[in-house]
Amino acid sequence: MESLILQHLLNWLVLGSIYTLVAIGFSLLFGLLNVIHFSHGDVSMIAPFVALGSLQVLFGLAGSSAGILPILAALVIAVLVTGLVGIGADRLVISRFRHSPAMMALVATVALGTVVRELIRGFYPQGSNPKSFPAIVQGFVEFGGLRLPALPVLIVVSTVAIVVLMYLLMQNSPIGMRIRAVAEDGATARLMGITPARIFAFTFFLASAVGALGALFFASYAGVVRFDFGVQLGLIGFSAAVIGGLGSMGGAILGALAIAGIETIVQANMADGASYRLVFAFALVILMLCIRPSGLLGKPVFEKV
Amino acid sequence: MSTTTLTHVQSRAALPAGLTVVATEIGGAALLGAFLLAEATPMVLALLALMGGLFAALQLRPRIEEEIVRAFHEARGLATVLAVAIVLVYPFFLGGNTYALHLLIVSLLYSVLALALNFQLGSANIPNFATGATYGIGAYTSALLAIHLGWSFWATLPAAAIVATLFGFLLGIPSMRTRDSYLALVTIAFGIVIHQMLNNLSWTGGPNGLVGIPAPSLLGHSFMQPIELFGLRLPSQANFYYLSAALLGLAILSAKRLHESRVGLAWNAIRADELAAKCQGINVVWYKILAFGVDAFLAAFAGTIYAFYISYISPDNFTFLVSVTIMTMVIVGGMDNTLGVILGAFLLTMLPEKLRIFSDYRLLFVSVVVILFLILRPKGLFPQRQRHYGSQ
Amino acid sequence: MTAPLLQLSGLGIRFGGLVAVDGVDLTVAPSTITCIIGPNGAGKSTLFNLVTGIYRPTAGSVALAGEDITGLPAHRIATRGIARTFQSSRLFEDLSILDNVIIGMHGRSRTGVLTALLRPKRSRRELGACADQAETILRGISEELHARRYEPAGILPQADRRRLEIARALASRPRLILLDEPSSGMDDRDTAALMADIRRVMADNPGLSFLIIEHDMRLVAELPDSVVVIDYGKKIAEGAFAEVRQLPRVQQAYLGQKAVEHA
Amino acid sequence: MLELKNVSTSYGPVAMLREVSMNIGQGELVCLLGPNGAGKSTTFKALSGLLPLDGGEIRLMGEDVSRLGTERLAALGVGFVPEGRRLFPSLSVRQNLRLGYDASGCREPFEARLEVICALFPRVRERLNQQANTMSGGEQAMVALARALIGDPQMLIMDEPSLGLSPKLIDEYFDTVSRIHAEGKTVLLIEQNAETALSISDRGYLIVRGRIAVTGTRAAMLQDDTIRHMYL
Amino acid sequence: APAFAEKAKVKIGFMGPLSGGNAQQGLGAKNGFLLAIEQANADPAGKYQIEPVVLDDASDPQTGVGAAMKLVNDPEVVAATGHWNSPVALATMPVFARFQTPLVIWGAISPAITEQNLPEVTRVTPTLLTENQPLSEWMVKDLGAKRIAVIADTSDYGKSNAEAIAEFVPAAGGEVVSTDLLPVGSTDFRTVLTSLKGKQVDAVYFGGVITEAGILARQMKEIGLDKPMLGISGFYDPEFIAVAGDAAPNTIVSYPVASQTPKLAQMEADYQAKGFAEPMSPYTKYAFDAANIIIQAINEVGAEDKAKLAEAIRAIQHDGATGQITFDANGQTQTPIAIELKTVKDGAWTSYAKS
Ligand SMILES: Nc1ncnc2c1ncn2[C@@H]1O[C@H](COP(=O)(O)OP(=O)(O)OP(=O)(O)O)[C@@H](O)[C@H]1O
Ligand SMILES: Nc1ncnc2c1ncn2[C@@H]1O[C@H](COP(=O)(O)OP(=O)(O)OP(=O)(O)O)[C@@H](O)[C@H]1O
Ligand SMILES: CC(C)C[C@H](N)C(=O)O
Ligand SMILES: [Mg+2]
Ligand SMILES: [Mg+2]
Repeated sequence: MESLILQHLLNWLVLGSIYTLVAIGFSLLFGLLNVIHFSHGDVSMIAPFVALGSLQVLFGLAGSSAGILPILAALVIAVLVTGLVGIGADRLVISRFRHSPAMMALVATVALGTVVRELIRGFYPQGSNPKSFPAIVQGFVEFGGLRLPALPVLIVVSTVAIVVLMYLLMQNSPIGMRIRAVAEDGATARLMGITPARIFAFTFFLASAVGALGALFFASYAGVVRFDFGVQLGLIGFSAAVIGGLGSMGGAILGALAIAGIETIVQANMADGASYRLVFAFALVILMLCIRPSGLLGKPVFEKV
Repeated sequence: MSTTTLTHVQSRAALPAGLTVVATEIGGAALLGAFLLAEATPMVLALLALMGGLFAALQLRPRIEEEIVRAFHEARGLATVLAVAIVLVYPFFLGGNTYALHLLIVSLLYSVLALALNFQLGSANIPNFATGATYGIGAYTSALLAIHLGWSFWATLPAAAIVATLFGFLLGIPSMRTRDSYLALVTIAFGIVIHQMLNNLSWTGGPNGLVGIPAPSLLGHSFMQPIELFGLRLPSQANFYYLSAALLGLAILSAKRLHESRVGLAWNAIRADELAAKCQGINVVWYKILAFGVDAFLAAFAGTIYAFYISYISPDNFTFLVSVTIMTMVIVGGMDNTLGVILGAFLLTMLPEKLRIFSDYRLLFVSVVVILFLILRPKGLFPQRQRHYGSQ
Repeated sequence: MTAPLLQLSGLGIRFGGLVAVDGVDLTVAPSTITCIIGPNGAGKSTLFNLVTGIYRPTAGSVALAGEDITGLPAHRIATRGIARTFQSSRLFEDLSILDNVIIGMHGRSRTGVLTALLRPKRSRRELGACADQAETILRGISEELHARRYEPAGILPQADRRRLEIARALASRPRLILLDEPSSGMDDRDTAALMADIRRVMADNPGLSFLIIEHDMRLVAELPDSVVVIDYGKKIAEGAFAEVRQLPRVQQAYLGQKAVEHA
Repeated sequence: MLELKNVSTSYGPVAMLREVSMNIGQGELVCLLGPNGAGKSTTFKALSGLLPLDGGEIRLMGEDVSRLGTERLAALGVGFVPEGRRLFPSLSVRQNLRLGYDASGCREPFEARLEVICALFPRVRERLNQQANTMSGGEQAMVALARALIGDPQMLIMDEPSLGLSPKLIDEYFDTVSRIHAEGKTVLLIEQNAETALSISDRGYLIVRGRIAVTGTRAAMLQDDTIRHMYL
Repeated sequence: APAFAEKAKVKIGFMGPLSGGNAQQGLGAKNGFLLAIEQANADPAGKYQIEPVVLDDASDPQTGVGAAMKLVNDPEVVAATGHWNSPVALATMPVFARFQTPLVIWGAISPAITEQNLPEVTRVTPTLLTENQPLSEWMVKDLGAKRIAVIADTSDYGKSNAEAIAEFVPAAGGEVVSTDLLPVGSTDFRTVLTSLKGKQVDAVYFGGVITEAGILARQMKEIGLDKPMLGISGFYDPEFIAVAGDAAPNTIVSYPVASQTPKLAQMEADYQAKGFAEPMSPYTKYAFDAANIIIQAINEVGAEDKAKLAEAIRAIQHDGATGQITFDANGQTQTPIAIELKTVKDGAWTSYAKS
C-alpha cells in the first residue's frame, strides 16, 4: 500500500515538473514580455520530433533502441532547434502584433499552433501516426533504501536544476528587468541602451528551449509523441502559469503542482474520477482565479493616478 | 434643432450616394454568390485572388472605404431596403443549390455568434472564450426540451436564451475581479468544463449527443418541406435560411441600437480606460456582467436554430476551438464594426469549405490565410469607426 | 446653517509602512475655489483618490453636502456629483473627443439595455441631447477642440488633453470638480486661458466649487479663495495665499526662496 | 558637441520639424523654448533617434549619429530625460536607476554612483524599493533625472524635466542643473518655463511651429520681443 | 481509352478524417476507397465510369455536415461512404436521409447509428458488440480471467465498449472490478494503473484506440502490472506495436476472422503494389468493401433512382475483402464473424495460441 502512495507521489511530481517547464515559458513570455504566445505548447512539441528525426538521420537508429549518448545528443539538438523555432515564430508572426490589442496576438498564435501541427502531420514522415519515443534512461536508482524508476527521478531532478538556473539567471542578472523594461516601454528602453529585438529573441529562445525540454520529458515519460499532443500540454501549462501568477517562477511551479496534484488525486480516489480529470483541473483554475485574481504569487498591479 | 451636423456629409461625393450603395450591395451579393457556387479549383482561386485584390484596394486607397461609408450613411433608407430585398430573393438565384444554402445558413448563424461576442471583445475588450459554450448551452437546452418535453421550437427559443443568459451572468461574475489574460483563462476553463460535462453526463446523450431533434414548423408548414412560391420551388434549407437571416437581422439591430446608445459608449469607455470610466460614474462591474449576458442571450438563439437545423448535436459542436473560431471572426472582421464582424464570420465559414481543394492541407491553408489577414490588416477588414451624432 | 459642500474629517490612508495621508480635515463651501499645495509626495493626489473612491480610506470620513460617502465605490461618488481630472491625463484615447465628453454625462443619463433595445427613439434622443450639450461644453472650452471633435482623443497634445479632461469633468454637471495639476505642461498663455475658463465656468454654474492641486504659483496666487498646504500627509496651513506664503514652515517646506521673491 | 543641420521630420503625412538647425558647444547649457505643440519633444525624439529624419543630419562629438540608432547614444555618454518621465512603471526605483546606469558605459561601481545621486535627491534614497508607478508625480520626475545622471553622462538632454515639481524643488532642480553644467557637462534643456530656464542658460533657441524662430545668447533672448510678449 | 468513352459517368463520395488527430485512420480508409474505384474503372464489365469525391470531415460534426451537403448537392454523386467518428456519422445521416442518398458507413461503430434504421444508411463494420461478446466469453472461460479491470476513452467508442463489457463479462461469469474512462488524448494512465495494483485484477480490458492503447501497454509494464491487456480491433494495428514497443507482446485482441479471405489478401497485395503514401489501416478494407458494394449496386440497378439504389444496397450479396456481406433489417452488416484472437510476437500481430 505504502508503495502505491509512493508511486502516486512520484507520478505527481513528474507531471508537475513537466507542466512546470511548459508553464515557465508562458510565464516568461506572458508575464515579463507581455506577449501572448498560445502556440507555445505546439512549438515545444516540435522538440520530440526533431529529436526522433536527428536520431534517425544522425545515428540511423529507431528511437526505442538508441543508446544514451546518441539520445543526449538528439535532446540537445532538439532543444536548440526548438529555441530557434521560437525566435522564428516571434519574428514571423508574433512581432507583427506588438502594438495591436492583445487578443490579436492570441488569435494569431492559435492559428500558428494549427500551422505547426499540420506541418508536422503533413511533412514529417508518417506524421499523423503516433511515434514511440525512447525513455531517456532505463532501469532503477537506489535512493536511501528506496528503489525508484530512473526516468521519473531524472525528470524531477533536472527540472529542479533548470528552475534553479532560471531563478539565478532572472535574479542575479539584470536580464529580468531588461525584459520588463522592453515590455513596458520599448522607446524608453532604447534610450537606456537596450535593443528590444535582442531581448525578444533571447526571451523567446529561452522560453521555447525550456518548453522543449518539457515536451521531451513528456514524450519520454508517455513513451509516445503525436503531432497534436502540444495542444493539451500547452493549455495546461498556460493554466499553471496563470493560476500561479504570470511572471512569477515560483508561481509557475505552484500552479503546475496544483494542477498535476488535482489530476492525480481525482483519478486515484474518485469513482470515474478519470473521466472528470479535466473538469476538476479547470474548475480548480476558475476557483483559484476567483479567490486570487492575479494568481497565487502574482502581485496585483497598483494603479497610481 | 440639433447643433450637430455631419461635417463630412457636405463634402461633395464622387458618385451619387444611391449609385454607390446599389453598386456595392449588388456587387457584394454577386461576388458572394459566385464564391458560393464556385466548384472548380481555378474558379475558386480566381475568386480568392479577386477578393485579395479588393482588400488590397481598401488597404491602399482608404478613400474608397470613406466614400462607401459616406454613401451608405446618406442613402441609409435605400441601403436597408435593398439589403432586405437581396436577402429575400437570394435563394432564388442559387438554383436550388442546397450546399450553397447550407453554407449561407452556417455563415449567418456564425455571424450572430460573432456579433454576440463582439459586445464583449469589440465593445468592452473583455476576452471571452466561452461563446462556444453558451452557444452549446442554448442548443442543448432547446434540444432537450424538444426531445423530452415535446416543446415546440418556438417555445424552446426563449427558454434556451434565458438559461444561457443565466450561465452568461454566472460566467460574468469572476470578471468583477479578474482581468485580461486572467479573465481569458477563466472563460477558457469554463468552456472546457462545459464541453467535458456535455460529453460525460448521460442525460446530455454523452459523446453521441442528442439524436432526432424534431423539425420546427410554422403555421402548419414543416421546415423539412421545400418552400413553394408562385411556381418557384426552394429546397427545405430555405426555411432555415430565412430563419437565420431573420435572427441575424435581429442581432444587427440590437448591435446597432446598443452601439448607438449610452450602453455602447459605456462599454467603449471601459475598453479604453477602466479607472477613468469608473470616475465618470460607470458601474464597470455591472456593464461587464451585462456584456456576458447579452453575448449568451444571442448565442443561445444561434444554438437553438443550429440544433433544429441539423436535427442532431454533440459536444464536438461546442469545443474550445469553436470559441476561438468565433473570436477569430470578430478580430479578422474588425472589432466593434458590425459589417466587419459579419464579413469575418462569412469569410471564416466559407474559407475552410472552399479550401477543400487543398484536401489534406485544408486546415493548414486556412490557418495561414487567417494569419496573413491579421498581419496585413491588423485593425481588421473594417476597423471600428467614430460615432457621429445629430444625423437622425 | 447648511452643510458645507465637502467635509473631510480625519481622513487618512497608509500604504504599508507609509502614511500617505494623515488625518486631514478640510471643508469646502459652495461656489469657492480651494487650492491644495504642498511638496511632491505630500499626499495631495492621494487625497483626491480618497475623496473620489479610488482608494478606501483607512481612517476618517468624507461627506458630500452632509451625506457620508466614505468608501463608496468610485462610480457612485461620481454620480453623487464629484468629477475629477488626473495628474497624468487619462482620456479614452481611441474614442472621439466628443464621445469623451458625452461619456462624462453617463451619470445623469438613464438609458439601459432594455430601453436601448426596445425604445431606440428615446435612447437616441437622449444621446442626441447629450451630444448637443457636449458640443456646447466643448465650444465653451475651446473652439479648436470643437472643430476636431470627431478625431480620436489620443492624438491631442498635452494642453488640449487637459482641456478635454476638464470638459469631460464639467459634462457630469458636478457640484465639485477636483483638478490635479491642471496647468502642468501648459505654457503661460494656456495657463491664463485655463484660469479664465475656470472663472467663467464658476459664473455659469452657481454653487459649483473647485478643488485644485497646483504647483504653478501664478495660478495659486490669483485663482483660489483659499489655499490648503499639505506636507507629509498632514495639513500644515490653510488660508489666503497672501498669508499662507508668509509662514516660514510653508516657505521652507514648499516655496523656497526664489518663489517667494517672484510671487 | 551636438549639432543639428537642417533636420526635418514628420508624423506620417504631417511635416513637423522644418529644417531645424541647432548647435550646442562643448560644456554649454542651451535651452530650447517653445509654446505647446511647437515641436520641442519632436526635436527630442529626432535627437534621440526615436523618430527617423526626413532630411538633414545630427552630429554628436563630430560623428554623424543620424542613423546610429537610439540604443547606441546612451553608451556615447548622453543621458536622456524624456517628456513625461517615462519611468518603467512596474520596476522599482532602484531597478530604474540600474537600467540608467547599465546604459552608460560608466566605470565607477553602481553603488558609488547611487550614493552620489541619493545625496542629490534624498527622497530617492528613502524610496529605492518602491514600485515606480506608485511614486508621486514629482518623485517620479526626480527619479527620471536621477536615472539620466547616474551614469555620469557627458551630455544631458531633458524634455520639460521640471514638469510637476514644487516651486522649491524647481529651484533646487535648476541649481542642480547649473551645478552639473558648472562641472563642464553639456546640457540641452527643453523647457516651458522660459524665464527660469533662460536665467541659467548660456544660449537659447525658440521653436515655433517646427521652425527655429529666435536664437541667441541669454541676454539677447531676454531682450527679444517675440519672447518677451510670449512669456515675460 | 475509348472503351470508357461510352460509359456513363457517376461520382461516389468518401468522407473521413483526413486532417487532425485521427487522420491516420481516414487516410488509410481513403486509399482503400480509391483502390476499389480504380479497379472498377479498369474493369471493362463495369457499366459506369466512376469519379471519386474525397472530402475531409476532420472528425468534426459540423465539417462533416458540410462535406455531406457538398455531396448530396452534386447531382452526379449517387452514393457515399463515410466516417470513422460516430458523432460525425450521426450528424451527417439525417442529411443523406433527407436527400435519399445512400450512405455506407465504413468506420463509425457506435450501435446508435444502425439503431435508427434509416433506409439510406448501411454499415460494413461490425459494431463493437459483435466483437466484444465473444471476447468476453473467451476472457472469462478460456483465459480464466475472472476479475477484469476496464479502461476506455470517453469517446462514444470507448464508452460503448465499456458498457458492452459491463454486460457481457458478468454474463460469462466474470466480474468487472473497476471502470476508468479517460478523455481521448490522455497520455498518463499510471495513476489509474497504480490504483489497480491494489485490486488483484486478472486482466485489463482497454476499449480505445491505437495511441492510448500503446501508451497504456507501456505503462502497465512500467508500473509492473503484468497482466494481459485485452481489447478489440480498435487498436489492432501495426502502429500499436510501434507505440507499445517491448510491452506489445502482453496484448491480446479479438478480431473478426471473416477477414481472412483471398479477397483480402488480394486487396493487401494491390494496396502495396499501388504504393500509397500511407500504410494500410484496419479500416482500409471496410472502405474498400463499402466502395465495392456501392459499385456493385449501381451496376445492378443503375444510378438514376437513388431510392432504388438504397434498396439494392440493403439487399446486396457482396463477396468482399471482409467476407460475404449482407445487411440485416437495420442495415448492419451480418457477415458471420467468428472472433480470432491476435497477439504480438516478434513485432508483428500473429494468431494467439494458448501456451
Ligand atoms: N499605491 C501606493 N503605494 C505606495 N505608496 C504610494 C502609493 N500611492 C502613493 N504613494 C506614496 O504616497 C505619497 C503621496 O503620493 P501623492 O501622489 O499623493 O503625492 P502628491 O502630493 O500628489 O505629490 P505630487 O505633487 O508630486 O503629485 C508619495 O510618497 C507616494 O510615493
Ligand atoms: N505620434 C504623433 N503622431 C501625430 N502627431 C503627433 C505625434 N506626436 C506629436 N504630434 C503632434 O506634433 C506636434 C508637436 O508635438 P510636440 O510634442 O513636439 O510639441 P511640444 O513642443 O513638445 O509641445 P509640449 O510643450 O506640449 O510638449 C503637436 O501638434 C502634436 O499634436
Ligand atoms: C473512437 C474511434 C474508435 C471512432 C470509432 N470508430 C467510432 O465509431 O466512433
Ligand atoms: Mg500628485
Ligand atoms: Mg513636449
